[in-house]
Amino acid sequence: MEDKLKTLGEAASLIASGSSISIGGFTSQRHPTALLRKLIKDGVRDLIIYCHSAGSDVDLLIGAGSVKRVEGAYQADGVFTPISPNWRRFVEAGRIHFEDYSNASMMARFAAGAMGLPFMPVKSMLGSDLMERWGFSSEERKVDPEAAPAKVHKMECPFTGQQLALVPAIKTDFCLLHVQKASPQGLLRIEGQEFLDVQQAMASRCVIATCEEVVKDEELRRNPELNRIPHFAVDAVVHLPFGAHPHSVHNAYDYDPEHLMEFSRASKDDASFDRYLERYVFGPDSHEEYLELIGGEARMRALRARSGLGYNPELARRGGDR
Amino acid sequence: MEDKLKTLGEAASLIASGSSISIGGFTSQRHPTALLRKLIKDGVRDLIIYCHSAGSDVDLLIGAGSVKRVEGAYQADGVFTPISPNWRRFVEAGRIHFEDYSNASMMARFAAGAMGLPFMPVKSMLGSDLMERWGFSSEERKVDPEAAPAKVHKMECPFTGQQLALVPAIKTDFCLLHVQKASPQGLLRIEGQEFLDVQQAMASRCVIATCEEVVKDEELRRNPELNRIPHFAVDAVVHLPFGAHPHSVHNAYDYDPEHLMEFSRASKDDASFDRYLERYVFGPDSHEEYLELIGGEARMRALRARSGLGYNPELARRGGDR
Amino acid sequence: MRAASTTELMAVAAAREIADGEIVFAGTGLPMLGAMLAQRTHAPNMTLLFEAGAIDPRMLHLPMSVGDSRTLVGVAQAAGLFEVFNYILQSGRVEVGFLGGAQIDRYGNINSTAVGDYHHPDVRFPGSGGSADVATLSGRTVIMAPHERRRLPERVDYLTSPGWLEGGESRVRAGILTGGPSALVTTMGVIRYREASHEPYLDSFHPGTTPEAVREETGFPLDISDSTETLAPAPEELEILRRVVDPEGIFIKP
Amino acid sequence: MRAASTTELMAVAAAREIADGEIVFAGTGLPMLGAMLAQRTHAPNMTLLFEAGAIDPRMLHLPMSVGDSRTLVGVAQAAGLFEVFNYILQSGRVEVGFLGGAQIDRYGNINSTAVGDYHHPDVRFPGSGGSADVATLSGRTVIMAPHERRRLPERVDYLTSPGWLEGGESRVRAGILTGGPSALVTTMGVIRYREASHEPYLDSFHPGTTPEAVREETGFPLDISDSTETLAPAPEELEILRRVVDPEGIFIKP
Repeated sequence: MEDKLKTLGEAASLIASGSSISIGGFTSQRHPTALLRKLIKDGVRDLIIYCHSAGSDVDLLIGAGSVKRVEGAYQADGVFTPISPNWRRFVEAGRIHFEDYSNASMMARFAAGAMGLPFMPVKSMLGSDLMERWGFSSEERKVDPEAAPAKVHKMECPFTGQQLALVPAIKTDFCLLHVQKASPQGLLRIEGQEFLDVQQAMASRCVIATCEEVVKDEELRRNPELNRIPHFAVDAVVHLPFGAHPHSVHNAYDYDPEHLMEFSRASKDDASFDRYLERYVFGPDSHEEYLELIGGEARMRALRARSGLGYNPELARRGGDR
Repeated sequence: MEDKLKTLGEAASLIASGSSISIGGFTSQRHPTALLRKLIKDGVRDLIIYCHSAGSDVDLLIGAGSVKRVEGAYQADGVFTPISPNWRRFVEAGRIHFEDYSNASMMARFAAGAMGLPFMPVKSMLGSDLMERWGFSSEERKVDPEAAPAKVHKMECPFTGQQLALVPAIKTDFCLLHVQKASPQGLLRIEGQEFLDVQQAMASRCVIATCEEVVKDEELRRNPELNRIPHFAVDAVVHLPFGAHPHSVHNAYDYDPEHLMEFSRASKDDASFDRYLERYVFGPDSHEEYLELIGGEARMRALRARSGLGYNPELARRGGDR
Repeated sequence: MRAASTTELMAVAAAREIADGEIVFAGTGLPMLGAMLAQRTHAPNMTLLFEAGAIDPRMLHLPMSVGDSRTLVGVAQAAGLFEVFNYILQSGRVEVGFLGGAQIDRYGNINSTAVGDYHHPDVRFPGSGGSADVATLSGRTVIMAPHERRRLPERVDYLTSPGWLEGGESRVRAGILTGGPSALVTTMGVIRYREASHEPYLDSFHPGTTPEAVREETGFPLDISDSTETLAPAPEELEILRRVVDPEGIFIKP
Repeated sequence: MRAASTTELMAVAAAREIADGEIVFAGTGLPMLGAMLAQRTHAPNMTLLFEAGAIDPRMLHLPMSVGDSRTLVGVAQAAGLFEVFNYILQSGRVEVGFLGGAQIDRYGNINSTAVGDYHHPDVRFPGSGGSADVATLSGRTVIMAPHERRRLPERVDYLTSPGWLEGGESRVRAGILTGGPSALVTTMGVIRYREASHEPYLDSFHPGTTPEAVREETGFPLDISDSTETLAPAPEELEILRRVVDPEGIFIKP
């Protein structure tokens, strides 16, 4: 079987400006953040992003001016940043296009894409402005080949008469994941919550996975109940320990409260966010240099998960108060 | 948390004649066969069965005269019985009601029930007589509260214009499973293929699981990625080693070719199948007596799976030729 | 023992909305405090769910968000959004859902999206997340919010998560066949909704305020005639909240 | 070395329908022999799928059915019907699907349901199983069947699994946007279908028969003008089939 191991640079170079992408993980967890930094550094722009509960993964791309449009449900880093600051700033200033769904309806859209269906029915959205207020008009949709022809259709069930919302499938050019374990052939194992990674991957034409650990294919195949995404759905694997920093990876390391708060503070305006990008994205020449910059071995040790818990119970988490 | 451990008799007594049920497993694998024998012995009749690829689980119930109706996709025990013999005999003689779907459309019907949706769209069934020929007419459906109001609806996708089949959700009174491990509280672990057990369970109002092994809840919770059905969806757990015999249980034991061929031969007419029932269903006073009858320790040893393979590579499988 | 802070009062009030044995869907923040407290007091058999994939955890440390690894301690299943939303929430198994929001209106409709025009908002919030789904599909919902007049308007600017919509039968008419808000727990009191009309009324006001003060800070008409003072947290509840649920002071400031 | 039996010939012909690297959906019986042979000869990088949940096994022993534990040896994922049908088959990832059937008609439509009236059949078969799904959703299908006139009628009694329907564009008109039968491998030869008309023609006849004899045993018009003799199995292919794929003689009688 084909070896799909790539360097970070090789993997990032697959993604052209204007691509549609989805990003694995959930708020502050298990995002392929090192890969996103590389995309920004490489000047990738005009990304169309499909997400559910995003955090400072998408917010980093927004702040870097790499995003044209977001279709999603949520932008926040939990207690660290209850509203993703670049998201808020860019939407309020009219600097990106956006369309709002709920998490369950975005889940259904990705699931439809993964399942080869043009839509999924959901009971959510009824009675809500999610149904009534569209991010893009029917006219805008007509000239945008990437947009679904309608945000949602209301339907009466032909069996029961009950009302349902039909939401259009998502099929992205790329799905970018960070997982605990991958084989060189692309078989992926996820520990802890899957979030929506499986459906996002199966709804994408090209899947790129960064991972904490590269494990032999035969080794992963010894526990096939634990594997989540088949090798033939994955196009590139990048070995990138701590590749999700400042986000957490279950069983590997915790989120970095200091860095997340620094990110949040830096996002107050373009000038200060440019300084953040200069320091953390454009400054380091490699992922290894980035890890040195954020505190190297000592910081990584401080974040490392305790075995049997999956996170670090000793972590100083009240970064917001410092 | 509530202890849901029950005896086989207590669990079987929950199920009244006329109930709708689905049965876990696939052709000759992981059926709760001991529980089915108990239902027959207890005189449960007029069952409405929803299945996908059933084998001699459903065929046992059919041969015993316990089944009123089957909605499903397939009735065979693989190479042992390429057509389930009682199924064939009863259908040809007009002795049961039936309606045909494909496996994927039955999967979609169970998934819809599990997901709280009234239907699921599928791309299967188009152009096929599965779409055109109904087991029960619209008139029969009107007077049968258990039947969906239509077998299928054809639909044009409001987003893409493509044609789809909408299949009605299934919600059963009971789902009967056999799994490798269960906690007394009802948390279930499945090893090997899940088949459709998860969706069948979540599409049921009452789930009864027989299991090879009862494991402490805390123990199962140590590997939460491997658990498949949550405790709150399960109503009764029965500790019943070899409870799937003559069917296989991955990592526990293989199918029993001799018994499956005996079943097949016995199914040629009512009289010979009555003798089979007399011997294996009505004869033994308990599951333990049944196990003695089929050969006791020696037979169980011969079927036992080899660790690391999940089945017995030494099994004499050409039962059909003997 | 130090008297209860408003945050603590709200967490205790939230916990009391949970009956033992119930299946509970909780979002980030105060609902987690309430759920963890309930699990450690009167509701040891409740089942907690987080949309990111944790099913029935026995948490040792307060999570910073619903996706936090801390939600996986002792969990029955580590699953994902697909399983939680489909097989548990949409299938109707969730008995009570806890929600927050930037604006809550007269009929318990929630705005977590934007204040001002949707396309060019004055303030943009994170968006629904699972809020619209939980509000639509739970057996009942409990909403938690700071009590400020501008946050409790007659009508939300953007209706993210359906409450009783325009009151009366309007929720059912919109096709939502179950659920609806049962309580709005604020920094000043607990608001509930009349049976058929779904008009809000003040059920209790927190110690230190008055029914009139609550009505004054509310942007919609509020019937205060049936209100009594909120039952103060018991010392054990406060003790568990401070020492066990949030000893790190993530939400509860010492 | 003993000459190839008809079963062996068919298994080898099936194997040759698989190109290296393809994703292959196989049902119980001969297709498994063909797939296991292909994996051990010219297609080591093929991916095999079974609807019961086994994704990409490296089987050591021939399974008795697609649900057999033997399909789990060395497997990439042990999943279920939901994952295989939705995420792999319906999403369009399967390149070739192998099917059997009781009747196969002129346009490669399959009947696995009933001969005679649907409600009161003369002979009842097991039903579709995944056949209708694989026939509808694979990139192409290979059908395997005994060659008997009554089994190859002009039109199937019950159309379980769509082939080219009534030929021409009828499959696309029925809403099936991809796939269709590419070959019908029988005990007498290999039938294929013309490009636009989808009319059947004899591509090859097995050693020991003639094109005319094949046409004689076929219940629909069969163009035999382009036929050549089926390439005999190579000794290595037979060796692997007998010694490695089916040494127990489950399908291949010694």
